[in-house]
Amino acid sequence: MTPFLNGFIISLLFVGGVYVVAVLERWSMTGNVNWPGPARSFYLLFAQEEIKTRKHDKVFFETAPILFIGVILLTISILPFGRGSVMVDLGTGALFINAALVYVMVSLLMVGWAVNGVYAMVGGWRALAQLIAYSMPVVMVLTATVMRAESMFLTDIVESQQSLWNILYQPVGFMLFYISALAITFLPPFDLPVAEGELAGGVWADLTGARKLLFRLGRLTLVLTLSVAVVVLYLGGWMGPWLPGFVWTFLKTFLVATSFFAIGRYMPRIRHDHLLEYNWKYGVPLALYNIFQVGIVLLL
Amino acid sequence: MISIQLILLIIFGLVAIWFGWRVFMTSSMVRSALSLLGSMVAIGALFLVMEAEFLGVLQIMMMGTEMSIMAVFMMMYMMDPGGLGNMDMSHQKNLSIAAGVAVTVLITGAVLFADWGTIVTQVPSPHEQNRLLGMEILKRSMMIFETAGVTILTGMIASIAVALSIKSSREK
Amino acid sequence: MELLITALIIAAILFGIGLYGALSQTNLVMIMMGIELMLGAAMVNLVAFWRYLHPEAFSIQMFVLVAMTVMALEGAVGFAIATQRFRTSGSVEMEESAELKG
Amino acid sequence: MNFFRRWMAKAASRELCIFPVPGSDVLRTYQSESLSGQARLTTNSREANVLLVVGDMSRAMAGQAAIVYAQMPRPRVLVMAGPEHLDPLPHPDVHVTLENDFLTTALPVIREYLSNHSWKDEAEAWRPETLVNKIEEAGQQQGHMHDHGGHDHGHEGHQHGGHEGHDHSAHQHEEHGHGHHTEHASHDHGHNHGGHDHGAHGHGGHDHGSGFMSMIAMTKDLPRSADGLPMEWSDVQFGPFHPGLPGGLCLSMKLDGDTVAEAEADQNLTGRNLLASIPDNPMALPEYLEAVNPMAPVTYRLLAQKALVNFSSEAGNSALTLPEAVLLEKERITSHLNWLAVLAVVLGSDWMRDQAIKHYHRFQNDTGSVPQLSGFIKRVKKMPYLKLKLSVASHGIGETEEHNQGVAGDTHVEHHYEHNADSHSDHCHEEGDEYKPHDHGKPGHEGHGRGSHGSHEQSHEGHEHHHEEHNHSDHQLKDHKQESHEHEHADHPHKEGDESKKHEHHGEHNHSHEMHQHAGHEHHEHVHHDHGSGDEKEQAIGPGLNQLLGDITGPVARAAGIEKDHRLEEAVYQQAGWTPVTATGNNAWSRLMVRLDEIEQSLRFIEKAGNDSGSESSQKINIPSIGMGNGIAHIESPRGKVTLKFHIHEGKLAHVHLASPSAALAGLVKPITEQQELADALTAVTSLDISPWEINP
Repeated sequence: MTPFLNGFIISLLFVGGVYVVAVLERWSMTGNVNWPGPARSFYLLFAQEEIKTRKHDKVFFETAPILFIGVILLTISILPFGRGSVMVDLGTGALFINAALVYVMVSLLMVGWAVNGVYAMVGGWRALAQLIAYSMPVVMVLTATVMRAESMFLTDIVESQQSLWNILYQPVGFMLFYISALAITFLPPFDLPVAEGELAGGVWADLTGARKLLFRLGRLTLVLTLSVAVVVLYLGGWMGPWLPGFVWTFLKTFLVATSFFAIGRYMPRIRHDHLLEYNWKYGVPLALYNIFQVGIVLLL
Repeated sequence: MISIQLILLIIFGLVAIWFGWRVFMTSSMVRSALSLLGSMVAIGALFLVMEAEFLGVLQIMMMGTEMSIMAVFMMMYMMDPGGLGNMDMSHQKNLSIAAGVAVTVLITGAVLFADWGTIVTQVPSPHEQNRLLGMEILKRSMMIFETAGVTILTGMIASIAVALSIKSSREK
Repeated sequence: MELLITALIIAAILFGIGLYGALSQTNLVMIMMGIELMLGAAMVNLVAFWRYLHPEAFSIQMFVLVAMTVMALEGAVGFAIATQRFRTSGSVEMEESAELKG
Repeated sequence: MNFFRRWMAKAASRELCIFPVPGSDVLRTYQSESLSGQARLTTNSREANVLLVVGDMSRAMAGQAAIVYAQMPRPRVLVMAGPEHLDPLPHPDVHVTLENDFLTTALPVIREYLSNHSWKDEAEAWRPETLVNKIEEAGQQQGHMHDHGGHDHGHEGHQHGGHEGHDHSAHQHEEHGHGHHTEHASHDHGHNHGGHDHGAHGHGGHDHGSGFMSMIAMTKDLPRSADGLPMEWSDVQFGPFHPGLPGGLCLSMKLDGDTVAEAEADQNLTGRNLLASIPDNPMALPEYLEAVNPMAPVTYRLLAQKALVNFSSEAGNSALTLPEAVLLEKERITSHLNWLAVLAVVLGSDWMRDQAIKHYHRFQNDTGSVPQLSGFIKRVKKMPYLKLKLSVASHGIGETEEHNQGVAGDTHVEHHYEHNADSHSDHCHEEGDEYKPHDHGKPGHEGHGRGSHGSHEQSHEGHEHHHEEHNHSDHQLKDHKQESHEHEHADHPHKEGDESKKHEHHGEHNHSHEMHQHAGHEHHEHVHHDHGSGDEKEQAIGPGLNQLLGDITGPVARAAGIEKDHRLEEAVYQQAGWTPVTATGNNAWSRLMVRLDEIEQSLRFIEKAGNDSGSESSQKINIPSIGMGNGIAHIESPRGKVTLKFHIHEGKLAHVHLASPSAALAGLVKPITEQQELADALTAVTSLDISPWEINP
């Protein structure tokens, strides 16, 4: 297949994937899978009136959604979906994932601050604490995968999993990356910044119309992107018998995304002090141990 | 001759300077913290333009976290973080302007009149750079990196010791 | 040659702005931002030298990493001092910390 | 309307997002099955396009609902079920009579209205005038920046002002002329650190330099938080329609960052003056009391019937018959399930919420399946991380290790409403925000609710440590540690001057009744009420907090290990060999466990009673038309022990006096949420299961 056709199919699949994630999110909230639901709420958000709160910070109010969506689209460009099909094969691909995710936090902070409301404010600080905390294990665990592949190219990382997938090679790393991915996308067990029950929507409490739509869409793409990252780094990317590469990638991504939302549905929200305590006291040391363990296994 | 690299360099340089200038011009403190973040990202982009890819990505990543924390501290310790009262928070203005301008002129003078020798056009590929940088760190300047690590440790312990209110914990 | 010169001039201007900020602001946190800007300018210089003069000498890149750690450390210790000042005297304004002169 | 807008209207109208006022738990009592599919209940007024007002409510609550309505983005629909018109709210677009399952009839009407009316050009922005003057007030105090909170609503106080020429196709209109944003909100800039604009302080030490403002002067009067940093606290109102709290309950908190420095439940938002308009004919009392607490109607009806039977038969305390006990237990199950749904929202577990709602509806219309419910309860108990998450709100009433059973156990504590119910009505805010103090000389104090709800606390003589919340301007209550109990509580200069009889406080509270001087309740001119002017009190036994627990009845007390359950004194339960469920954890988790075990216990009780349930023997009740008499009755409602006392004067109801557990529970809010993280504080308050309707009916 010509690279163009390949690329076109992948982008179609990606957009479809985002819609599937939207349906999954609605399932985790309401318990029943209704396919037209997300589309309808998409119109509703479009039809809504734009509301600006009092004394909002004009600069941040406008830039935050665009920064949020832009950063996530950047992350997609470096993820390899198939053997040859990656938009930008960045020399420091692994590091770039985390570099982009930090700006998810910055945009949440911006929107939390710009809206000039206490709920959004508290949501913003929670997002800051949570995303700083959980991007530390992500960086360390990424170095472990880079160590195995001896290169930062994501394509090399996938190639290095030819013999044994990273999920079996470094299970501790996989578990940490999985939990951190949940925390970075603030999905239900970690949805402190946008807590429905406590902060009535937290950081997004005050957004309406197109801005809210951008954030909603951005978060769905973020969930899909991180699922693809989990697949690429730990579940052997496009490797699989019979089917072409990118079909495997999307299949595994679908499984990972469903597990994200399943955890969210059946667990209560984590407490703020536990959130930070588990990360700083157990997450980061475990990540360091993981690097140590992978080093030893490599040298054996 | 005008190469793309020069154009990009100038663009990102101007962006960095404009954000840097706004840091001290805005009355809203959080906006100044995040415009410092903007200038740091522009500096990261400068690194990327100059093909130091690892450093560029690292700079962009690190500065994101650091400047957000700075924004938190700005809010805690500034009198009016929202900048709605537009107070003027500076003093001895003209002295500092004079110092800034003098230093800039001095450096540009040195830059223009120094003889830099031949400019190298070829640079190893990013992959190669990472490997060489790794080798460099683990071979020749292992010592420097160790001390950097230890200084970070002492810095952490020192800042915690300073920040905690030991006195009040004894009272309770 | 122009590439190196433009990069160095940009760094010089950034350094000048940083110096202005560090000297003109009354608040400790703002002064720290000035210093961070100056360090950023220094890093641009280093990378420019590495790229255009000695691309094979990676000790420059390593030095940039050390400069980054200095930046982070300076921020951390500066905030610790600011917290302590704020707790004892309720203000981080430089004007009001005359008693620290000692 | 052009084609695109009509198509957009159709699409939007299929997706109904309903924001229920005063709360989803009240709405559930009027539903027979959960509305899955046709419409969604949202927790955030920004997402909603339907504002559903359920049942009658006080003027203050309607004011809050008006703020929420103004906050909803257009296109929106205002639906009222029950009342024709509530003062600050505009005329409802859709009106429905309030009866069970009114939603099934209302939804198509709402959908039809939304799809072709709400997009008309004349759908103009609407702003309640209470908010308009708040803007002016905030406007001219431009310098005065710090938060004068108090009246924002469930969600932060933001209003949508004129929206700029947003080009979304739906409706292009420049309403109320001015293009720029006239947003109006109660908050200044919401940030809560050092938000003081120096204008607010005026007296800042301008010692050096004109423009320079010394920071020391600004931060010297700020309250020091736990870590010693003088940070500014922000007043936040977790208002009456907060998704995580019971509908109608309004918490006003002082937030230091996101730890709660001080939290209080507003006591007078839900008052509907019900007890003011008491029916003369005593026989109408049962139906009447059902309206008092929509969350537990059956319990209150049984209570009224028991009181009437007591009054007429004079044969002492008439026990519950078996069918009545079965009805009571069924109500307990549905009430606990309703509470579990609210708790699940604050916990953030959607599965638990959906299951709780499903079982609630099933058991409400008696089609519940016992094995499924006990299976659900088992899974809730085994939910991962739930025990850790709920081990919160314990230290608040934690140190009850030596909660001397003696003191708490025997005293029949009814203290909430010494002053008769009527006086409630006259001082709880007919005048809306402006709380006219009960006119006995207490100088009028401005509109925040402290003044009148302070008097509720006052009447809790038992709670010495409540008193320090009083910030009545008129009498200086020394802020006293719990140990030192002498607080010279300057007696209220009663206008009428008749000194209320002293009655000693909580300890051996033998509730020698205060003397009431009241004209008949018909022309309830001001009724003096004794609100327990404090006097010297003997040393409290043990830390003040277990007094606190002494007044609490119901699951919260049983979760703290105190076996207080009125059902112990009911013959029906003794025959069935029933024993109260208790736990000793005294935190949110043990409260959850007690309530879940109670559900299972009630299920067993109903099953056992199911096979030998006699006929509904209604004892004959005759009301002598001459002479006077008092009727009294107690019943164990799902939230605790409720006491009804009424006085009949020549065949007509003289006054009704109701002591319900929620007032004491509301008193618990402050100690429980002290220095807690925001989310834990909200979980703690929800775990108390306070029914705001009971606080001041």
